[in-house]
Amino acid sequence: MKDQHVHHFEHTDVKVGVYVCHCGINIASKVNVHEVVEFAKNLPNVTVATEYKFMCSDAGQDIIVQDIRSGKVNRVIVASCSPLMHEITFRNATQHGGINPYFFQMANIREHVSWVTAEKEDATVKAKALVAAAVHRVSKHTSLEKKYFPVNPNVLVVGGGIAGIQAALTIANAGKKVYLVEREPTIGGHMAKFDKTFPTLDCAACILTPKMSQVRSHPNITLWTYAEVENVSGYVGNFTVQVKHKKRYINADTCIGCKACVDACIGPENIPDEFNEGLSYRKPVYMPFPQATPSVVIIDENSCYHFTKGGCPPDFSSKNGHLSPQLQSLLRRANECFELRDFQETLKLTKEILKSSPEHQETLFLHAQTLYQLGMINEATEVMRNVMVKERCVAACPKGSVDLYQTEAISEIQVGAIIIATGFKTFQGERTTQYGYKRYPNVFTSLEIERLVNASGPTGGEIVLRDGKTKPKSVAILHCVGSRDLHSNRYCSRVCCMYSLKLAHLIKERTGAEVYNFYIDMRTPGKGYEEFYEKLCHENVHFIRGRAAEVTDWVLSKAELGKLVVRAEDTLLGMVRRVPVDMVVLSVGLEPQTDAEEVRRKFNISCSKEGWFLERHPKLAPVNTFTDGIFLAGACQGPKDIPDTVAQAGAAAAEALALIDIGYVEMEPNTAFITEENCSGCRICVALCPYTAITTDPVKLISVVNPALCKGCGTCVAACPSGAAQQNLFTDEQIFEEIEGVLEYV
Amino acid sequence: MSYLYYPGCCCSMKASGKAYEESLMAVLKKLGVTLEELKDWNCCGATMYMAIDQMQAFGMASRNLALAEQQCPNKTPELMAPCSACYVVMNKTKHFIEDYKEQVGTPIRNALKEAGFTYTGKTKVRHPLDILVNDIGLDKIRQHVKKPLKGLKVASYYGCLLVRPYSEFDDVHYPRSMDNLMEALGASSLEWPLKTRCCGGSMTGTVEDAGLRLSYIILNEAERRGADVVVTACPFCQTNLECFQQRIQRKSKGGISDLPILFFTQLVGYAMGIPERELGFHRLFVPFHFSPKQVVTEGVE
Amino acid sequence: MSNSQSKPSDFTPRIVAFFCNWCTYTASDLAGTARMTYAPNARIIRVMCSGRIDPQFVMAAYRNGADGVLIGGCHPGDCHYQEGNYKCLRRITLLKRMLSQLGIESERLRLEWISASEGDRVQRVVNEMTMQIKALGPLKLNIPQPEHSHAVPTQSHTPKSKEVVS
Amino acid sequence: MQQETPKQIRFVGKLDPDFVQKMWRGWKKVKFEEEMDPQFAEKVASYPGCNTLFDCIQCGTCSGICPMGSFMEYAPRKIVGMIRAGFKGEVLTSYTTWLCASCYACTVECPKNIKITDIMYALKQLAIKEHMHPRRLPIPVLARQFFEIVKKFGRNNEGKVVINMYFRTNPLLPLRNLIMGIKLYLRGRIAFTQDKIQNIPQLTKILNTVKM
Amino acid sequence: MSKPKIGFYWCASCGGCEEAIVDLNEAVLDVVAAVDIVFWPCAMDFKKSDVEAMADKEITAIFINGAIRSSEQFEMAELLRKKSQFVISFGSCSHEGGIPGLANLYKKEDLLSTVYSTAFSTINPNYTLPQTQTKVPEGIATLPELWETVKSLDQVIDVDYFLPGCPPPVKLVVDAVTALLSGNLPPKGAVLAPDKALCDDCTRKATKPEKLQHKRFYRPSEILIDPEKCLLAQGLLCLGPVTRMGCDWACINGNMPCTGCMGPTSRVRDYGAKALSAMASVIDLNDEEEIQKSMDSIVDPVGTFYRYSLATSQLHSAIHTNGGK
Repeated sequence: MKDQHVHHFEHTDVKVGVYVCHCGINIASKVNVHEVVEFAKNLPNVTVATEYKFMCSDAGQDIIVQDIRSGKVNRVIVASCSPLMHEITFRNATQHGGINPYFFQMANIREHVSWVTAEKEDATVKAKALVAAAVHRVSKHTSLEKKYFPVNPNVLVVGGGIAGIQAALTIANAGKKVYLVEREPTIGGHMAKFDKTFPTLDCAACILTPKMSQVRSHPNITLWTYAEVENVSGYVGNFTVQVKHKKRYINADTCIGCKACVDACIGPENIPDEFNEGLSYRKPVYMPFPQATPSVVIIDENSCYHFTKGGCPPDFSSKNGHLSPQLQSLLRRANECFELRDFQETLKLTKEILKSSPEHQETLFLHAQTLYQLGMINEATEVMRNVMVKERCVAACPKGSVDLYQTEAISEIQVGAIIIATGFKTFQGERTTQYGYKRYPNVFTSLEIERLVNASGPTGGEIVLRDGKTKPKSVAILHCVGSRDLHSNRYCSRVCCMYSLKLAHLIKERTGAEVYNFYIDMRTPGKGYEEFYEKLCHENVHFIRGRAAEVTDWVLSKAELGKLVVRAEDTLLGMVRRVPVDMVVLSVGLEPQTDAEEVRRKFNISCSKEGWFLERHPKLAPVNTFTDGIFLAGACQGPKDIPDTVAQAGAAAAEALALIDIGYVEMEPNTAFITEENCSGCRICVALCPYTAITTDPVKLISVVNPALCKGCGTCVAACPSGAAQQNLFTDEQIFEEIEGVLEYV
Repeated sequence: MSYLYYPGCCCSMKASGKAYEESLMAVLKKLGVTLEELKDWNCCGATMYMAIDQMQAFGMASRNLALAEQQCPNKTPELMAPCSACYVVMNKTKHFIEDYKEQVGTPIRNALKEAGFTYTGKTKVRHPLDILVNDIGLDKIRQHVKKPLKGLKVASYYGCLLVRPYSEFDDVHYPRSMDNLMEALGASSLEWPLKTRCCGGSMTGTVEDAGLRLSYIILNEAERRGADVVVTACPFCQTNLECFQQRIQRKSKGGISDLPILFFTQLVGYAMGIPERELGFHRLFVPFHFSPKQVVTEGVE
Repeated sequence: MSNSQSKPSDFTPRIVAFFCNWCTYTASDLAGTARMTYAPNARIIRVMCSGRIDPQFVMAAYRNGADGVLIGGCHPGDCHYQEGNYKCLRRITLLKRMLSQLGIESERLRLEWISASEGDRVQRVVNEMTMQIKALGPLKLNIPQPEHSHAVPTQSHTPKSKEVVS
Repeated sequence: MQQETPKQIRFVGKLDPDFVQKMWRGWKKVKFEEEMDPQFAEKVASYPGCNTLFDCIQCGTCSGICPMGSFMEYAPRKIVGMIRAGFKGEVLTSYTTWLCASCYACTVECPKNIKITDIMYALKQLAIKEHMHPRRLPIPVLARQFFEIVKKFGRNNEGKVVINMYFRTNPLLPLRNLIMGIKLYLRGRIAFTQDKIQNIPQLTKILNTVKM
Repeated sequence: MSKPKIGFYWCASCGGCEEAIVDLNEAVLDVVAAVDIVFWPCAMDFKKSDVEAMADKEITAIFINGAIRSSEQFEMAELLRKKSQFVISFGSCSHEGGIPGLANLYKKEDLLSTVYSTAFSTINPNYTLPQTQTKVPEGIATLPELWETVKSLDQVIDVDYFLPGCPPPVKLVVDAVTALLSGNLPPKGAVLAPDKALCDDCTRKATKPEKLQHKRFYRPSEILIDPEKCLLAQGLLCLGPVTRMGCDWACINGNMPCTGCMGPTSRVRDYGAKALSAMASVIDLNDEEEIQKSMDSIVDPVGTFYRYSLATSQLHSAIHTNGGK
């Protein structure tokens, strides 16, 4: 550099200590640690270079502390694992020794070297390069101070399944304010659909519904159902979240759940009931299930006549005594014509009726509909104005809670931590075409069976075939549908073996049918799980170790006529078996929610390849994400059973509490700064900052970074044309040194 | 629309699938598709060659792919292979050259280079069913139907190789394309689960009982479900299911009765009103008669 | 120059990889945790965001003997800092154009979006890039050697070759 | 006690003279590790597409779906398991591989995407290479006939291949199939004249180059 | 005490720097009065032998302009170094390689073949090329050898100070000479210009918008340039933000964007890469295709960003061995 301050690399006052970790044999088996140490000794400014089995242990850290205290070193390099793992540990040790913690740099020779390199020689060379880079860099480190920011004490929990419920209650019981946002009309999630839970066979409703009502009544919980998180901004301790309240068409605050509107509704009654997996039907206005929380109905705009046809149609079944028989028959004919899509005729008839009885509302309505169908929108609207028919639900509601003109609303809240508990979805059975789901009526998914065995389900707990009456005499349960299969999902869904056993037990108990379990491996690793499996063996349930090859209905013998035949190899017997059954249950696996990707982006967290939200560390930080202040609970992170989900929800709640309870967050001091005398005020940086942390000083006409807003991405530094902007911990100097160091020697 | 035509040994004018070729030509001509025969094509190697020397088998098949490129230098050659075995073998070769570059790709490319070819891998291998359903389209076929096959119950039999494992135009477990085609002709297509089950074709000549057993299962099920005719897309399946019917009847002690086995192109041609002789109906062992009596008179519904 | 290995057969390319802290650096940690073996040629330098990567760094890497530069950032739309990866993309797009004028093959500068879960992608990209650069051979710069005896300014600081060290 | 034991054996032996012998042979059912070929699995896996065989979890889907499974002495799942265990002799001499009809059902069904059909091809090739294939089975003979004709002429001739095979396996069979042949001939569906391609040297060149 | 001796020398450059000295106008008289000019081949008759005859360090300060591309220039630079107390690199070419440095994009052979053969104005049917040695009737004539690449002065000899600019602005020259005469010298290696970018006191600074964002850039010929408004804000590729101040906005006042002759600030290592980074940061697009299209508006990136500094860039010259351009 041809300038006034030509820098000298060899600082006389810099004394670097290099500590190379063996990490047991994790590093030492691939990297010749001794060679690296010898190499480091010859690097500029290095005064100490040594090795140790476990640098992260107390004894290892103590070496650093002692060397600093004795004045041998004043810059510290630890060559060990990833900084994402132990940077904080060693910074603390450095500080403990008595120097600024940021006089420390880490060389990642485990994750980036020993674990990924085939040859020892190559690994050693790469480790040397990384150590040299750190040595070069550390001499440019400066003393920095940590930043502290206050934390908003409120917590947002996204998702109201058992995970979200548990997390919300834990935090609320600790006296903190919780917002629980659920996108369905009720909380409860998948668990609310189950009848019994394995292996104890507790009634799911009995253990879940009390928790649901606790959530509803807890003074510290604000429950928003049928609402979705729209946008998240801010950072740990200070998130701003916008929640969208979807159009429920019911005022949830005043609805008392009396269901008078449901009784009054004359809308189509054949809408498949989502809660019952389409095994029963509901009306456009409905309560998802009797114990729904909040106990508030919802109007489905896709089927309600108000939205599909502009209003409730005339009800000819009710008393129309004030009409003359002639008018009544005219009205009936007009309606028939309308149903037959003969709009011209309808129009003619309604005009005729209107001539004799101009105030008649049903006719006016029919008239309007016809006009609408004919595309005469303006005329239809005009006529509709004259229709005074109140929608029946509106009329029936004693509280006036029905609001068919409800609009979407947005609430904005401030929270310090967010727990994501968005759960899973089950695998769609029709994706494994060989099992004929949706082709053969009597192939069911396990979730459908859960509803069938549920006492409050569509059949009152009767297990019947799709015809709604026949009890199956034989049932096959196919495991691993949509799991352990490269055509769908590679992973094991963890819960299917156990719930299949539970269903086998329940089916056997309720119907006495022969039950065949087709499994690849029986996975029952949980408290009391293996015992449950043993119990089933005693119950005379058939276990066939073999993945079902296909479900088919071609016959080879009389006994197979009219049955579904499951073909599989019984691998323990080494024979192919054809098992004719009345009912096939697909034990479908668990999958990430369809919109997991969208949610991930909203919260700026990561997904695994399969789409499960990624935890910060699989073992040591299982509920943390890579974004500070956002935690994971339950099956959104991976398939989980109820005990694990509840445990994890507790863990997430504890993490969130730990964050908000201390009241402040520590921030890396890696913010950008602009040196006043170097800045020319060109303003190229201003527009780049995503956090509006850079502004122009109105007097000096130069750019200024607000360190409280800066998150430390460094994009302004990369852009700054005159090198006036720099980033703490990542100055140009430091990175140039790192580049030189990483290439200079090996 | 024009395609390169790869007849294959079974479909060529001299072999068992002659009727397939005749009907295919007639139908495509009617639909305005032009074909150009692949010059000096050689046997694809079929399933047999693989058993002796896989690399040579890939070599054989790849020569055809390279010939196609040579013949169509300026566009993507679309090579129509009517026989399922040819179709799968050539597609497999294409995939193996790409998927196993070191083991297969490089030696094959070298060999082709030695023989004076430049192989880029752009040749597409197509099956007539794929072409009829996806390129020409059912709408156009519907327009050409002169004699709707109303009331005819057709069991569409795809055979094992057609939709497995390298073709991409239909579901491997439960294909629908041929069924849709049959419905476009006015026939009613039978829902049955054996659409892609092996007919035992390659076994019948050698381990006869095993082969016949597999054919029996298919014929029996089609008959049980009331099929009037089975249509197939592979010369091997057709020969197997048809020519050995008498023997199967004997073996199964009358378990099945005569069931006509047609190539799907024959039935397409028939519905289009092409004369039976041009469609090779005279070559059938089990004659096919479609009596209009079977037609449910309209208006009852 | 350290990349003076003349025989292509003995040539081991050196790649400087700038990985963003949140996605690609984490992904390469994941590759490690999953023990995915890959070419040892990429030396990783951590930055907080791909938006921090100054084209000067790329030039400095070449200058100091790198045969290739790999930049890893979050997928578009995934940036921890909202749009840092796009800013990187803009700079690298223009830089690539300039490098091609300067006779540097496009394979020597690679920008990849690798999310935290894509350890296998780190493996694939590094292997691929190593192979490509091996095929290209070393990057031979034409840096003027100091022809006077006075102190060498850092700017034209020349890396020592392997032999000097060992 | 010591006196009684030989007595018992003698007693059993009296009942069934072969029984003791059978018991001795029964030992054959126990497999000793030294009889295995530890390299066998690697050898099979070295064929293109076959290295997936190590992904097998023995779920049995392949055997379950295999239409020929009931005719095989070892169903596909067992074959894969035996390859991995190193049962070279048993695998290569078995009929199973030759009974594979190449219908690819197992390949498309396998949840681990193992190309079982290709493994079968690899086994056939290995068996021929090691001269271990079952001798009198017509399938390898047919394959060999087909191979020779196609190699020589570039195209196949169904009639010729079949007739050649019959003569090499069961010379009486052609008589049985004569009527069928005549019927086919009458309908123009069989030919005995050999069709061949023009550029045979080119084909030979390709085949010889790949062989190397 | 005798007057300090100073000299001027001219290597690969256009001569504009010599003009700059004349541009000192009246000040030149003060200079001449204060010093003895002992060497100035452009203006007065001095020979190499005159310099050779001097004692080492006899010259107080030598101002060398122009880049170094031939053996002769190098020889003279070395000689002058030996005979001078201070060597001052004068002007862009000497400082950073300057415009001649752009020749580093091409191979020497290509340059020669363009100049001596393919250029449309060249008539050279025998393709005669300059040789270092040529037989003539009188014996052997020698010419200096042309080097493979253009180098800056400090790449061949030790330089004490740099006076940037194309040519160096009068004010900076006067300041430098004053400093020399007064002995009030900055540390060795300094660039004798303020270490801040040109925008700092740009006459148009007040018209800068809060955020600078563009979808593309414009060349001066493409738009009607507002003579008052910040040029970068108008979408012109003004390199003022990247370039040292001190030029008194010669180009800006001429309503033309800055091209960067004053070189980078001390904190920037590679002018072109930094300028590129800054300018690419102004582009506000996310779609890859749109970005590509937008970058088309920068026609010649090397010529734009490395106009004066290719020779001192990190890469020094284009790479031909690897099959580049």
